[in-house]
Amino acid sequence: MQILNEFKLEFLSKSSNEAFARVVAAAFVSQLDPTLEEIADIKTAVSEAVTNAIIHGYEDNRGVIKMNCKLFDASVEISVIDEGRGIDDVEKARQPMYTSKPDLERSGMGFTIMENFMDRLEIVSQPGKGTSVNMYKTLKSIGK
Amino acid sequence: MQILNEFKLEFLSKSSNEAFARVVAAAFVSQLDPTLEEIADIKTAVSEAVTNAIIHGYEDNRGVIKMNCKLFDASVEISVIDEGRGIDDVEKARQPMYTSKPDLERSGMGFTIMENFMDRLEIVSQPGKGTSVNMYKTLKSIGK
Amino acid sequence: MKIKFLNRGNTLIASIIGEMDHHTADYLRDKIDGEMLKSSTRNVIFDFSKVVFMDSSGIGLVIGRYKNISKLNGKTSIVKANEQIRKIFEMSGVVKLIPIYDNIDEAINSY
Amino acid sequence: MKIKFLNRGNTLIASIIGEMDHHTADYLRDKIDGEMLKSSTRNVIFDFSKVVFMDSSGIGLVIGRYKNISKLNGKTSIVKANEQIRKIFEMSGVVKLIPIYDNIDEAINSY
Ligand SMILES: Nc1ncnc2c1ncn2[C@@H]1O[C@H](COP(=O)(O)OP(=O)(O)O)[C@@H](O)[C@H]1O
Ligand SMILES: Nc1ncnc2c1ncn2[C@@H]1O[C@H](COP(=O)(O)OP(=O)(O)O)[C@@H](O)[C@H]1O
Repeated sequence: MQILNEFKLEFLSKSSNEAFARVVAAAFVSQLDPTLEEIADIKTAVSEAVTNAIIHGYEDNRGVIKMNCKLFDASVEISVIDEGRGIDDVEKARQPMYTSKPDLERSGMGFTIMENFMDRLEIVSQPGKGTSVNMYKTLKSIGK
Repeated sequence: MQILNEFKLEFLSKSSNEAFARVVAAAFVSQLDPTLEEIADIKTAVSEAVTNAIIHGYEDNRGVIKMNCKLFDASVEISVIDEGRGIDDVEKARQPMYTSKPDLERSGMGFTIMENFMDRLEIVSQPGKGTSVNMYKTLKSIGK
Repeated sequence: MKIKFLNRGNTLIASIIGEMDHHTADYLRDKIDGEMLKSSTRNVIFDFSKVVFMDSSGIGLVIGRYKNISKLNGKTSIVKANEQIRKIFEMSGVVKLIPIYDNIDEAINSY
Repeated sequence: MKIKFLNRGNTLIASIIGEMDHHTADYLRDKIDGEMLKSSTRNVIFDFSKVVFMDSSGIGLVIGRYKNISKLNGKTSIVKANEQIRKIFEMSGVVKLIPIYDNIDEAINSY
Protein backbone atom coordinates (compact mmCIF):
# COMPACT_ATOMS: atom_id res chain seq x y z
CA MET A 1 0.00 0.00 0.00
CA GLN A 2 1.31 3.38 -0.97
CA ILE A 3 1.70 6.04 1.70
CA LEU A 4 -0.01 9.21 0.53
CA ASN A 5 0.98 11.39 3.43
CA GLU A 6 2.68 11.04 6.78
CA PHE A 7 3.57 12.93 9.94
CA LYS A 8 5.63 12.24 13.02
CA LEU A 9 4.89 14.23 16.15
CA GLU A 10 6.56 14.42 19.55
CA PHE A 11 5.04 16.30 22.47
CA LEU A 12 5.26 16.50 26.25
CA SER A 13 3.10 14.23 28.41
CA LYS A 14 0.91 17.06 29.65
CA SER A 15 -2.83 16.60 29.92
CA SER A 16 -3.44 19.78 27.90
CA ASN A 17 -1.88 17.94 24.95
CA GLU A 18 -4.69 15.37 24.90
CA ALA A 19 -6.92 17.84 23.05
CA PHE A 20 -3.95 18.94 20.94
CA ALA A 21 -3.23 15.36 19.79
CA ARG A 22 -6.88 14.85 18.86
CA VAL A 23 -6.96 18.01 16.77
CA VAL A 24 -3.70 17.10 15.00
CA ALA A 25 -4.94 13.62 14.09
CA ALA A 26 -8.32 14.93 12.95
CA ALA A 27 -6.82 17.73 10.84
CA PHE A 28 -4.48 15.30 9.10
CA VAL A 29 -7.02 12.55 8.45
CA SER A 30 -9.52 15.08 7.14
CA GLN A 31 -7.32 15.29 4.02
CA LEU A 32 -8.96 11.98 3.05
CA ASP A 33 -12.41 13.54 3.39
CA PRO A 34 -13.83 11.05 5.91
CA THR A 35 -17.29 11.25 7.49
CA LEU A 36 -17.82 13.18 10.72
CA GLU A 37 -18.40 9.88 12.47
CA GLU A 38 -15.08 8.49 11.27
CA ILE A 39 -13.31 11.63 12.46
CA ALA A 40 -15.05 11.37 15.84
CA ASP A 41 -14.02 7.71 16.17
CA ILE A 42 -10.39 8.57 15.41
CA LYS A 43 -10.35 11.52 17.83
CA THR A 44 -11.71 9.32 20.60
CA ALA A 45 -9.21 6.51 19.96
CA VAL A 46 -6.29 8.97 19.88
CA SER A 47 -7.51 10.58 23.08
CA GLU A 48 -7.58 7.19 24.82
CA ALA A 49 -4.08 6.24 23.69
CA VAL A 50 -2.52 9.61 24.57
CA THR A 51 -4.29 9.75 27.94
CA ASN A 52 -2.98 6.26 28.75
CA ALA A 53 0.58 7.32 27.91
CA ILE A 54 0.23 10.29 30.29
CA ILE A 55 -1.55 8.55 33.21
CA HIS A 56 -0.24 5.00 33.02
CA GLY A 57 2.94 5.26 30.94
CA TYR A 58 4.54 8.27 32.62
CA GLU A 59 2.30 8.27 35.72
CA ASP A 60 2.07 12.05 35.51
CA ASN A 61 5.83 12.53 35.36
CA ARG A 62 7.23 14.48 32.46
CA GLY A 63 7.94 12.39 29.40
CA VAL A 64 7.75 12.57 25.65
CA ILE A 65 4.90 11.01 23.67
CA LYS A 66 5.26 10.19 19.99
CA MET A 67 2.32 10.08 17.63
CA ASN A 68 2.90 8.93 14.07
CA CYS A 69 0.29 8.87 11.36
CA LYS A 70 0.19 7.48 7.83
CA LEU A 71 -2.51 8.07 5.27
CA PHE A 72 -3.20 5.48 2.58
CA ASP A 73 -5.75 5.52 -0.24
CA ALA A 74 -8.70 4.89 2.01
CA SER A 75 -7.24 4.07 5.38
CA VAL A 76 -5.20 5.51 8.20
CA GLU A 77 -2.60 4.15 10.60
CA ILE A 78 -1.88 5.92 13.89
CA SER A 79 0.72 4.97 16.47
CA VAL A 80 1.04 6.40 19.97
CA ILE A 81 4.32 5.58 21.68
CA ASP A 82 5.64 6.26 25.15
CA GLU A 83 8.85 5.29 26.93
CA GLY A 84 7.11 4.92 30.26
CA ARG A 85 6.63 2.02 32.68
CA GLY A 86 5.14 -0.42 30.19
CA ILE A 87 2.43 -3.05 30.70
CA ASP A 88 3.11 -6.32 32.51
CA ASP A 89 0.15 -8.26 31.18
CA VAL A 90 -1.20 -6.91 27.90
CA GLU A 91 -3.99 -9.51 27.70
CA LYS A 92 -5.32 -8.45 31.08
CA ALA A 93 -4.94 -4.74 30.21
CA ARG A 94 -7.07 -5.22 27.08
CA GLN A 95 -10.03 -6.61 29.03
CA PRO A 96 -13.04 -4.33 29.27
CA MET A 97 -13.31 -2.67 32.71
CA TYR A 98 -9.83 -3.66 33.79
CA THR A 99 -7.93 -0.69 35.19
CA SER A 100 -4.85 -0.50 37.41
CA LYS A 101 -5.98 2.94 38.61
CA PRO A 102 -9.57 2.66 39.92
CA ASP A 103 -8.63 5.29 42.54
CA LEU A 104 -8.32 7.82 39.71
CA GLU A 105 -11.84 6.89 38.54
CA ARG A 106 -10.51 5.28 35.39
CA SER A 107 -13.16 3.11 33.77
CA GLY A 108 -10.90 0.51 32.21
CA MET A 109 -12.63 1.09 28.86
CA GLY A 110 -9.79 2.80 26.98
CA PHE A 111 -8.50 -0.20 25.04
CA THR A 112 -12.06 -1.43 24.42
CA ILE A 113 -12.94 1.91 22.86
CA MET A 114 -9.79 1.93 20.71
CA GLU A 115 -10.62 -1.60 19.56
CA ASN A 116 -14.22 -0.75 18.71
CA PHE A 117 -13.61 2.61 17.05
CA MET A 118 -10.65 1.46 14.96
CA ASP A 119 -10.42 -1.68 12.80
CA ARG A 120 -7.25 -3.04 14.33
CA LEU A 121 -5.44 -2.44 17.62
CA GLU A 122 -1.95 -3.73 18.27
CA ILE A 123 -0.24 -3.20 21.63
CA VAL A 124 3.48 -3.77 22.02
CA SER A 125 4.81 -3.15 25.50
CA GLN A 126 7.91 -3.91 27.49
CA PRO A 127 7.85 -3.37 31.26
CA GLY A 128 10.28 -0.60 32.17
CA LYS A 129 10.76 0.38 28.52
CA GLY A 130 7.46 1.68 27.27
CA THR A 131 4.36 1.01 25.23
CA SER A 132 3.50 1.36 21.59
CA VAL A 133 -0.13 1.34 20.49
CA ASN A 134 -0.79 0.86 16.82
CA MET A 135 -4.23 1.56 15.39
CA TYR A 136 -5.55 1.09 11.90
CA LYS A 137 -8.84 2.15 10.35
CA THR A 138 -10.34 1.79 6.89
CA LEU A 139 -12.43 4.79 5.91
CA LYS A 140 -15.55 3.26 4.41
CA SER A 141 -16.75 6.58 3.15
CA ILE A 142 -13.88 6.95 0.67
CA GLY A 143 -14.35 6.15 -2.98
CA LYS A 144 -18.09 5.67 -2.72
CA MET B 1 12.62 31.42 30.27
CA GLN B 2 10.85 28.26 31.23
CA ILE B 3 9.35 26.09 28.50
CA LEU B 4 5.73 25.34 29.38
CA ASN B 5 5.01 23.04 26.51
CA GLU B 6 6.69 21.85 23.34
CA PHE B 7 6.13 19.79 20.19
CA LYS B 8 8.28 18.59 17.34
CA LEU B 9 6.59 17.70 14.08
CA GLU B 10 7.84 16.17 10.85
CA PHE B 11 5.69 15.97 7.73
CA LEU B 12 6.03 15.52 3.97
CA SER B 13 6.54 18.54 1.73
CA LYS B 14 3.07 18.27 0.17
CA SER B 15 1.00 21.38 -0.40
CA SER B 16 -1.96 19.83 1.41
CA ASN B 17 0.17 20.00 4.55
CA GLU B 18 0.25 23.80 4.47
CA ALA B 19 -3.23 23.93 6.00
CA PHE B 20 -2.30 21.05 8.33
CA ALA B 21 0.75 22.91 9.68
CA ARG B 22 -1.34 26.03 10.29
CA VAL B 23 -3.95 24.08 12.25
CA VAL B 24 -1.31 22.32 14.33
CA ALA B 25 0.43 25.57 15.28
CA ALA B 26 -2.88 27.30 16.04
CA ALA B 27 -4.18 24.41 18.16
CA PHE B 28 -0.99 24.33 20.22
CA VAL B 29 -0.64 28.08 20.74
CA SER B 30 -4.30 28.35 21.71
CA GLN B 31 -3.30 26.68 25.01
CA LEU B 32 -1.96 30.14 25.97
CA ASP B 33 -5.36 31.70 25.25
CA PRO B 34 -4.19 34.30 22.71
CA THR B 35 -6.47 36.69 20.82
CA LEU B 36 -7.98 35.68 17.48
CA GLU B 37 -5.70 38.22 15.81
CA GLU B 38 -2.60 36.69 17.37
CA ILE B 39 -3.71 33.24 16.22
CA ALA B 40 -4.33 34.57 12.71
CA ASP B 41 -0.87 36.18 12.62
CA ILE B 42 0.78 32.93 13.67
CA LYS B 43 -1.20 30.88 11.16
CA THR B 44 -0.17 33.23 8.37
CA ALA B 45 3.52 33.22 9.34
CA VAL B 46 3.56 29.41 9.58
CA SER B 47 1.84 29.14 6.23
CA GLU B 48 4.52 31.35 4.63
CA ALA B 49 7.41 29.38 6.11
CA VAL B 50 5.98 25.97 5.23
CA THR B 51 5.02 27.06 1.71
CA ASN B 52 8.58 28.33 1.18
CA ALA B 53 10.04 25.00 2.27
CA ILE B 54 7.78 23.22 -0.25
CA ILE B 55 8.19 25.58 -3.24
CA HIS B 56 11.69 26.94 -2.78
CA GLY B 57 13.39 24.46 -0.45
CA TYR B 58 12.33 21.22 -2.10
CA GLU B 59 11.13 22.77 -5.37
CA ASP B 60 8.11 20.45 -5.35
CA ASN B 61 10.21 17.32 -4.88
CA ARG B 62 9.39 15.10 -1.95
CA GLY B 63 11.17 16.08 1.25
CA VAL B 64 10.56 16.26 4.96
CA ILE B 65 9.69 19.50 6.75
CA LYS B 66 10.21 19.92 10.46
CA MET B 67 8.17 22.30 12.55
CA ASN B 68 9.08 22.78 16.20
CA CYS B 69 7.17 24.88 18.66
CA LYS B 70 7.83 26.01 22.22
CA LEU B 71 5.39 27.77 24.51
CA PHE B 72 6.65 30.10 27.23
CA ASP B 73 4.71 32.09 29.80
CA ALA B 74 3.44 34.64 27.29
CA SER B 75 5.33 33.94 24.11
CA VAL B 76 5.82 31.34 21.45
CA GLU B 77 8.76 30.19 19.34
CA ILE B 78 8.20 28.36 16.07
CA SER B 79 10.85 26.91 13.77
CA VAL B 80 10.30 25.59 10.27
CA ILE B 81 13.21 23.59 8.90
CA ASP B 82 13.88 22.01 5.52
CA GLU B 83 16.85 20.15 4.06
CA GLY B 84 16.31 21.58 0.63
CA ARG B 85 18.38 23.74 -1.70
CA GLY B 86 19.05 26.58 0.74
CA ILE B 87 19.27 30.32 0.11
CA ASP B 88 22.34 31.87 -1.53
CA ASP B 89 21.74 35.43 -0.38
CA VAL B 90 19.56 35.70 2.71
CA GLU B 91 19.68 39.52 2.77
CA LYS B 92 18.31 39.68 -0.76
CA ALA B 93 15.71 37.01 -0.02
CA ARG B 94 14.38 39.04 2.94
CA GLN B 95 13.68 42.09 0.79
CA PRO B 96 10.00 42.85 0.17
CA MET B 97 8.90 41.83 -3.33
CA TYR B 98 12.02 39.80 -4.05
CA THR B 99 11.15 36.37 -5.41
CA SER B 100 13.21 33.84 -7.33
CA LYS B 101 10.00 32.38 -8.77
CA PRO B 102 7.97 35.20 -10.40
CA ASP B 103 6.86 32.66 -13.04
CA LEU B 104 4.91 30.87 -10.29
CA GLU B 105 3.21 34.18 -9.40
CA ARG B 106 5.00 34.37 -6.08
CA SER B 107 4.76 37.85 -4.62
CA GLY B 108 8.05 37.95 -2.75
CA MET B 109 6.17 38.99 0.39
CA GLY B 110 6.58 35.80 2.43
CA PHE B 111 9.48 36.90 4.63
CA THR B 112 8.01 40.40 4.99
CA ILE B 113 4.79 38.92 6.32
CA MET B 114 6.65 36.63 8.73
CA GLU B 115 8.64 39.63 9.97
CA ASN B 116 5.57 41.81 10.43
CA PHE B 117 3.30 39.21 12.00
CA MET B 118 5.91 37.85 14.38
CA ASP B 119 8.23 39.82 16.67
CA ARG B 120 11.47 38.27 15.49
CA LEU B 121 12.49 36.37 12.37
CA GLU B 122 15.80 34.57 12.09
CA ILE B 123 16.83 32.80 8.89
CA VAL B 124 19.74 30.38 8.85
CA SER B 125 20.46 28.83 5.48
CA GLN B 126 23.23 26.90 3.81
CA PRO B 127 23.12 26.43 0.04
CA GLY B 128 22.70 22.76 -0.78
CA LYS B 129 21.96 21.91 2.86
CA GLY B 130 18.70 23.58 3.76
CA THR B 131 17.00 26.42 5.55
CA SER B 132 15.85 26.99 9.07
CA VAL B 133 13.39 29.78 9.84
CA ASN B 134 12.98 30.74 13.46
CA MET B 135 10.08 32.94 14.54
CA TYR B 136 9.25 34.38 17.91
CA LYS B 137 6.16 36.20 19.12
CA THR B 138 5.14 37.71 22.44
CA LEU B 139 1.44 37.36 23.10
CA LYS B 140 0.42 40.76 24.36
CA SER B 141 -3.01 39.53 25.36
CA ILE B 142 -1.62 37.25 28.07
CA GLY B 143 -1.68 38.28 31.70
CA LYS B 144 -3.80 41.34 31.12
CA MET C 1 -14.74 23.75 29.58
CA LYS C 2 -17.50 25.08 31.78
CA ILE C 3 -20.26 23.68 33.92
CA LYS C 4 -23.57 25.22 34.95
CA PHE C 5 -25.94 24.08 37.65
CA LEU C 6 -29.68 24.36 38.00
CA ASN C 7 -31.95 22.92 40.71
CA ARG C 8 -35.36 21.51 39.99
CA GLY C 9 -36.98 20.23 43.18
CA ASN C 10 -34.54 17.77 44.67
CA THR C 11 -32.80 17.21 41.32
CA LEU C 12 -29.55 18.88 40.33
CA ILE C 13 -29.09 19.49 36.62
CA ALA C 14 -25.40 19.69 35.70
CA SER C 15 -24.89 21.13 32.20
CA ILE C 16 -21.40 20.50 30.91
CA ILE C 17 -20.10 22.72 28.13
CA GLY C 18 -17.07 21.74 26.06
CA GLU C 19 -14.83 18.67 25.99
CA MET C 20 -14.78 15.93 28.63
CA ASP C 21 -11.43 14.22 28.86
CA HIS C 22 -8.78 13.43 31.46
CA HIS C 23 -7.56 17.03 31.29
CA THR C 24 -10.94 18.53 32.19
CA ALA C 25 -12.23 15.69 34.44
CA ASP C 26 -10.63 16.94 37.68
CA TYR C 27 -12.20 20.35 37.31
CA LEU C 28 -15.63 18.91 36.55
CA ARG C 29 -15.41 16.41 39.42
CA ASP C 30 -14.57 19.16 41.93
CA LYS C 31 -17.38 21.38 40.70
CA ILE C 32 -20.03 18.64 40.73
CA ASP C 33 -19.03 17.21 44.10
CA GLY C 34 -18.89 20.71 45.56
CA GLU C 35 -22.38 21.49 44.28
CA MET C 36 -23.74 18.20 45.62
CA LEU C 37 -22.48 19.09 49.09
CA LYS C 38 -23.94 22.59 48.97
CA SER C 39 -27.44 21.72 47.86
CA SER C 40 -29.99 19.34 49.34
CA THR C 41 -30.04 17.44 46.10
CA ARG C 42 -30.90 13.76 45.84
CA ASN C 43 -30.85 13.14 42.10
CA VAL C 44 -28.55 14.32 39.38
CA ILE C 45 -29.16 14.81 35.67
CA PHE C 46 -26.11 15.25 33.45
CA ASP C 47 -27.07 17.53 30.57
CA PHE C 48 -24.81 16.57 27.66
CA SER C 49 -26.36 18.87 25.07
CA LYS C 50 -23.21 21.04 24.93
CA VAL C 51 -20.60 18.31 25.31
CA VAL C 52 -18.76 18.26 21.99
CA PHE C 53 -16.30 15.50 22.88
CA MET C 54 -16.03 12.75 25.47
CA ASP C 55 -13.66 9.84 25.94
CA SER C 56 -13.52 7.13 28.62
CA SER C 57 -12.48 9.69 31.24
CA GLY C 58 -16.09 10.86 30.98
CA ILE C 59 -17.32 7.35 31.76
CA GLY C 60 -15.19 7.31 34.90
CA LEU C 61 -16.52 10.69 35.95
CA VAL C 62 -20.18 9.79 35.44
CA ILE C 63 -19.87 6.36 37.09
CA GLY C 64 -18.02 7.92 40.03
CA ARG C 65 -20.85 10.38 40.66
CA TYR C 66 -23.45 7.63 40.12
CA LYS C 67 -21.86 5.56 42.90
CA ASN C 68 -21.97 8.45 45.38
CA ILE C 69 -25.55 9.34 44.50
CA SER C 70 -26.76 5.73 44.68
CA LYS C 71 -25.40 5.36 48.20
CA LEU C 72 -27.82 8.10 49.24
CA ASN C 73 -30.65 6.46 47.26
CA GLY C 74 -30.58 9.16 44.60
CA LYS C 75 -30.97 8.62 40.87
CA THR C 76 -28.62 9.56 38.08
CA SER C 77 -29.46 10.09 34.45
CA ILE C 78 -27.96 11.46 31.26
CA VAL C 79 -29.82 13.64 28.77
CA LYS C 80 -29.14 14.89 25.24
CA ALA C 81 -25.93 12.98 24.56
CA ASN C 82 -24.94 13.09 20.88
CA GLU C 83 -24.61 9.95 18.71
CA GLN C 84 -20.87 9.50 19.37
CA ILE C 85 -21.21 9.87 23.14
CA ARG C 86 -24.22 7.53 23.20
CA LYS C 87 -22.09 4.97 21.38
CA ILE C 88 -19.44 5.24 24.11
CA PHE C 89 -21.99 4.89 26.93
CA GLU C 90 -23.58 1.90 25.24
CA MET C 91 -20.29 0.18 24.45
CA SER C 92 -19.16 0.53 28.05
CA GLY C 93 -22.39 -0.77 29.59
CA VAL C 94 -23.01 2.53 31.40
CA VAL C 95 -26.56 2.55 29.99
CA LYS C 96 -27.36 -0.54 32.12
CA LEU C 97 -26.83 1.58 35.25
CA ILE C 98 -27.67 5.08 34.08
CA PRO C 99 -30.55 5.71 31.66
CA ILE C 100 -30.12 8.15 28.78
CA TYR C 101 -33.09 10.40 27.99
CA ASP C 102 -33.80 12.75 25.13
CA ASN C 103 -34.63 15.69 27.39
CA ILE C 104 -34.72 16.89 30.99
CA ASP C 105 -38.49 16.54 31.46
CA GLU C 106 -38.38 12.90 30.45
CA ALA C 107 -35.62 12.30 32.98
CA ILE C 108 -37.45 14.08 35.78
CA ASN C 109 -40.74 12.31 35.05
CA SER C 110 -39.00 8.95 35.38
CA TYR C 111 -38.00 9.65 39.00
CA MET D 1 -12.19 25.67 -1.47
CA LYS D 2 -14.80 26.75 -3.96
CA ILE D 3 -15.36 29.67 -6.28
CA LYS D 4 -18.59 31.10 -7.65
CA PHE D 5 -19.01 33.54 -10.53
CA LEU D 6 -21.63 36.16 -11.22
CA ASN D 7 -21.79 38.68 -14.06
CA ARG D 8 -23.03 42.21 -13.59
CA GLY D 9 -22.82 44.14 -16.84
CA ASN D 10 -19.25 43.86 -18.01
CA THR D 11 -18.00 43.06 -14.51
CA LEU D 12 -17.23 39.55 -13.31
CA ILE D 13 -17.70 38.94 -9.59
CA ALA D 14 -15.53 36.09 -8.35
CA SER D 15 -16.60 34.90 -4.88
CA ILE D 16 -13.98 32.73 -3.25
CA ILE D 17 -15.05 30.40 -0.46
CA GLY D 18 -12.51 28.87 1.92
CA GLU D 19 -8.76 29.19 2.32
CA MET D 20 -6.42 30.85 -0.19
CA ASP D 21 -2.93 29.46 -0.03
CA HIS D 22 -0.36 27.88 -2.35
CA HIS D 23 -2.29 24.59 -2.21
CA THR D 24 -5.52 26.12 -3.49
CA ALA D 25 -4.04 28.86 -5.72
CA ASP D 26 -3.63 26.72 -8.86
CA TYR D 27 -7.25 25.65 -8.77
CA LEU D 28 -8.48 29.21 -8.26
CA ARG D 29 -6.21 30.58 -11.01
CA ASP D 30 -7.50 28.04 -13.54
CA LYS D 31 -11.11 28.74 -12.66
CA ILE D 32 -10.78 32.53 -12.81
CA ASP D 33 -8.73 32.60 -16.01
CA GLY D 34 -11.14 30.14 -17.62
CA GLU D 35 -14.13 32.28 -16.69
CA MET D 36 -12.42 35.43 -18.00
CA LEU D 37 -11.95 33.74 -21.38
CA LYS D 38 -15.56 32.55 -21.56
CA SER D 39 -17.29 35.78 -20.73
CA SER D 40 -17.05 39.22 -22.31
CA THR D 41 -15.92 40.62 -19.01
CA ARG D 42 -13.75 43.70 -18.69
CA ASN D 43 -13.59 44.24 -14.94
CA VAL D 44 -13.20 41.83 -12.06
CA ILE D 45 -14.31 42.10 -8.45
CA PHE D 46 -12.87 39.63 -5.97
CA ASP D 47 -15.46 38.97 -3.29
CA PHE D 48 -13.54 38.00 -0.16
CA SER D 49 -16.53 37.78 2.18
CA LYS D 50 -16.12 34.00 2.50
CA VAL D 51 -12.32 33.80 2.49
CA VAL D 52 -11.38 32.58 5.95
CA PHE D 53 -7.60 32.52 5.43
CA MET D 54 -5.13 34.02 2.97
CA ASP D 55 -1.36 34.12 2.87
CA SER D 56 1.02 35.70 0.32
CA SER D 57 0.02 33.13 -2.30
CA GLY D 58 -3.24 35.09 -2.45
CA ILE D 59 -1.33 38.29 -3.16
CA GLY D 60 0.39 36.60 -6.11
CA LEU D 61 -2.93 35.32 -7.40
CA VAL D 62 -4.71 38.67 -7.20
CA ILE D 63 -1.76 40.63 -8.66
CA GLY D 64 -1.44 38.10 -11.48
CA ARG D 65 -5.11 38.58 -12.48
CA TYR D 66 -4.78 42.37 -12.07
CA LYS D 67 -1.93 42.42 -14.59
CA ASN D 68 -3.95 40.50 -17.20
CA ILE D 69 -7.04 42.62 -16.69
CA SER D 70 -5.10 45.92 -16.82
CA LYS D 71 -3.60 44.99 -20.19
CA LEU D 72 -7.15 44.94 -21.55
CA ASN D 73 -7.95 48.23 -19.77
CA GLY D 74 -10.18 46.55 -17.25
CA LYS D 75 -10.37 47.34 -13.54
CA THR D 76 -9.80 45.06 -10.57
CA SER D 77 -11.08 45.49 -7.06
CA ILE D 78 -11.43 43.60 -3.82
CA VAL D 79 -14.50 43.65 -1.60
CA LYS D 80 -15.32 42.48 1.92
CA ALA D 81 -11.87 41.35 2.97
CA ASN D 82 -11.64 40.67 6.71
CA GLU D 83 -9.24 42.56 9.04
CA GLN D 84 -6.41 40.05 8.74
CA ILE D 85 -6.57 39.90 4.95
CA ARG D 86 -6.75 43.70 4.70
CA LYS D 87 -3.60 43.87 6.82
CA ILE D 88 -1.84 41.59 4.33
CA PHE D 89 -2.98 43.59 1.31
CA GLU D 90 -1.92 46.84 2.99
CA MET D 91 1.45 45.54 4.13
CA SER D 92 2.25 44.32 0.63
CA GLY D 93 1.26 47.53 -1.13
CA VAL D 94 -1.45 45.75 -3.14
CA VAL D 95 -3.92 48.46 -2.05
CA LYS D 96 -1.93 51.00 -4.10
CA LEU D 97 -2.88 49.08 -7.26
CA ILE D 98 -6.16 47.47 -6.33
CA PRO D 99 -8.74 49.29 -4.19
CA ILE D 100 -10.57 47.50 -1.40
CA TYR D 101 -14.26 48.29 -0.97
CA ASP D 102 -16.77 47.38 1.71
CA ASN D 103 -19.31 46.00 -0.74
CA ILE D 104 -19.96 45.13 -4.38
CA ASP D 105 -22.12 48.18 -5.19
CA GLU D 106 -19.39 50.52 -4.02
CA ALA D 107 -16.90 48.75 -6.25
CA ILE D 108 -19.18 48.84 -9.29
CA ASN D 109 -20.07 52.51 -8.78
CA SER D 110 -16.37 53.38 -8.82
CA TYR D 111 -15.94 52.01 -12.36
N1 LIG E 1 0.67 3.48 27.87
C1 LIG E 1 0.52 2.65 28.92
N2 LIG E 1 1.55 2.43 29.77
C2 LIG E 1 1.41 1.62 30.85
N3 LIG E 1 0.26 0.97 31.14
C3 LIG E 1 -0.80 1.15 30.33
C4 LIG E 1 -0.73 1.99 29.19
N4 LIG E 1 -1.93 1.97 28.58
C5 LIG E 1 -2.70 1.15 29.29
N5 LIG E 1 -2.04 0.64 30.36
C6 LIG E 1 -2.57 -0.33 31.35
O1 LIG E 1 -3.72 -0.94 30.82
C7 LIG E 1 -4.85 -0.73 31.67
C8 LIG E 1 -6.13 -0.64 30.85
O2 LIG E 1 -6.12 0.51 30.03
P1 LIG E 1 -7.49 1.15 29.54
O3 LIG E 1 -8.33 0.06 28.94
O4 LIG E 1 -7.18 2.31 28.68
O5 LIG E 1 -8.23 1.62 30.86
P2 LIG E 1 -7.95 2.83 31.88
O6 LIG E 1 -7.08 3.87 31.21
O7 LIG E 1 -9.30 3.35 32.19
O8 LIG E 1 -7.25 2.25 33.07
C9 LIG E 1 -4.51 0.53 32.43
O9 LIG E 1 -5.23 0.60 33.66
C10 LIG E 1 -3.01 0.36 32.64
O10 LIG E 1 -2.73 -0.53 33.71
N1 LIG F 1 12.98 27.45 2.50
C1 LIG F 1 13.59 28.08 1.46
N2 LIG F 1 14.51 27.42 0.71
C2 LIG F 1 15.13 28.02 -0.33
N3 LIG F 1 14.88 29.30 -0.70
C3 LIG F 1 13.98 30.02 0.00
C4 LIG F 1 13.30 29.45 1.10
N4 LIG F 1 12.48 30.39 1.61
C5 LIG F 1 12.65 31.49 0.85
N5 LIG F 1 13.55 31.28 -0.12
C6 LIG F 1 14.02 32.27 -1.12
O1 LIG F 1 13.68 33.56 -0.63
C7 LIG F 1 12.86 34.23 -1.60
C8 LIG F 1 11.89 35.16 -0.92
O2 LIG F 1 10.97 34.43 -0.16
P1 LIG F 1 9.54 35.05 0.18
O3 LIG F 1 9.76 36.42 0.77
O4 LIG F 1 8.81 34.10 1.02
O5 LIG F 1 8.84 35.25 -1.22
P2 LIG F 1 8.19 34.21 -2.25
O6 LIG F 1 7.91 32.91 -1.56
O7 LIG F 1 6.95 34.86 -2.69
O8 LIG F 1 9.20 34.04 -3.35
C9 LIG F 1 12.22 33.13 -2.40
O9 LIG F 1 11.81 33.57 -3.66
C10 LIG F 1 13.35 32.09 -2.47
O10 LIG F 1 14.29 32.42 -3.47
